[in-house]
Amino acid sequence: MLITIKYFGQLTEITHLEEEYLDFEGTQVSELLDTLYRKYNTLKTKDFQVAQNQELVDENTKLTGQEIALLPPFAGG
Amino acid sequence: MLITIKYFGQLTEITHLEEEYLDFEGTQVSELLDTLYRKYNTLKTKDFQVAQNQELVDENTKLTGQEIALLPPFAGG
Amino acid sequence: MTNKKPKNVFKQGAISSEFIGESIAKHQTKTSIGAHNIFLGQVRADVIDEKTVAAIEYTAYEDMANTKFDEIREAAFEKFELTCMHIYHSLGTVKAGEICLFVFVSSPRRKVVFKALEYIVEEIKAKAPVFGKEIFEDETHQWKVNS
Amino acid sequence: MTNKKPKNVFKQGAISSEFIGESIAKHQTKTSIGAHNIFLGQVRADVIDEKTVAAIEYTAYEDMANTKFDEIREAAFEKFELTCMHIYHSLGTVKAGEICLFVFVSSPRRKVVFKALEYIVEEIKAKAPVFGKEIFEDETHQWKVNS
Repeated sequence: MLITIKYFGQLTEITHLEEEYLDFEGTQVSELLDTLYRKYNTLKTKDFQVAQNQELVDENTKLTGQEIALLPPFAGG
Repeated sequence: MLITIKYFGQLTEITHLEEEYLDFEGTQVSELLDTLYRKYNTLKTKDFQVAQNQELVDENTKLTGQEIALLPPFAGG
Repeated sequence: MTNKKPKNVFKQGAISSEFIGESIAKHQTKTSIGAHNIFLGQVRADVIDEKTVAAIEYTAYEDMANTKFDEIREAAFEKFELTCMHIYHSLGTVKAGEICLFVFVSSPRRKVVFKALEYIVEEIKAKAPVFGKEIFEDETHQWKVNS
Repeated sequence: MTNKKPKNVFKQGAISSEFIGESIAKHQTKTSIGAHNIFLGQVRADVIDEKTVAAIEYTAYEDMANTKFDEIREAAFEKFELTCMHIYHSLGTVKAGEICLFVFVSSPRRKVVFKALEYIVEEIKAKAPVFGKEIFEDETHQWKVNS
């Protein structure tokens, strides 16, 4: 499954990119996160939520999504 | 005691003036009102509050005031 | 009642959108402010017995009203952590669709501005001796009462 | 999520006081409105460890944010009797003292506008994926978190 992964705010200071594509075989959001934690050392220490196709999901959610976004704390307004 | 009496809003449609002076011997607000009710027939049927020197008072208040105002319901804003 | 002369809250005629915009612009030098909340009262073209309100003609017991506005302002500053507060009310004719009341509060943080603004507007409605004559399109009128 | 593309809430840079004034002016033809309530978020020159915030640089997950703003708008129209509602949020750099959020609600009657506006602002703070980088005067930065 080809997944687009988007990073926002302070997370981009860890990933040094805002978007990447990953051909991923796992079935759960948590598996994808494990892969990303291996790729980006300090990512695990950061506070963020995950959105799948623009809806917030928890780690145990099934991966269905073409688009996964890692969202640090909101600061609108 | 020389009292200035001020009328506002719809009350001016009864009194046909906004201000008048009265040399008055009574001691209570209620006595002054009785005098005004005799002068203006329909005044008694109207809803209003009385301010003495710009503070709302009730009918039993002692007249101390140089300035009495008859205030119909407020409609600010 | 204090001895100092209270600020005059009244403006002749409607309060223009340009005036409101300029008031907002003036606060951009106050960089401790994080949140503004603005209330605007607008004259409604209410239809009553098939007649439409074209304008409201405002009058006031001006001295007492300015004193009351001052008391409301002082009480709000005591109750709420506000950086600044402005109140303007129209006198004279304000047409339907035009603005007759402009209340503006500012604070470092947002939570307080909502409570402060509602408090001030309700106090004005209840305590300021301001009177409104609703003029219909056929030039008859009735007297407005706050609800 | 509906299929219709949500309205774009974002504007590049600060929201100007002229824009706000013009928005107010546009409502003067809507003569069923009796009360407007406006919230403005302004960037604070906070001092943190002796360094002063000079600006906030806003980024957002724009598609998701616009969808969320749309859901917030729909929910507010269901909860409250509103005539109209407008939301604008800045993207990019907004200097201290400038406005980054403009929420505007209007209703025939005043009581509802206070509740509606507070509801909408709190929902935006909690649900819109918008991120803010506080830039200090010495060009270092920290990431803002809503409280």
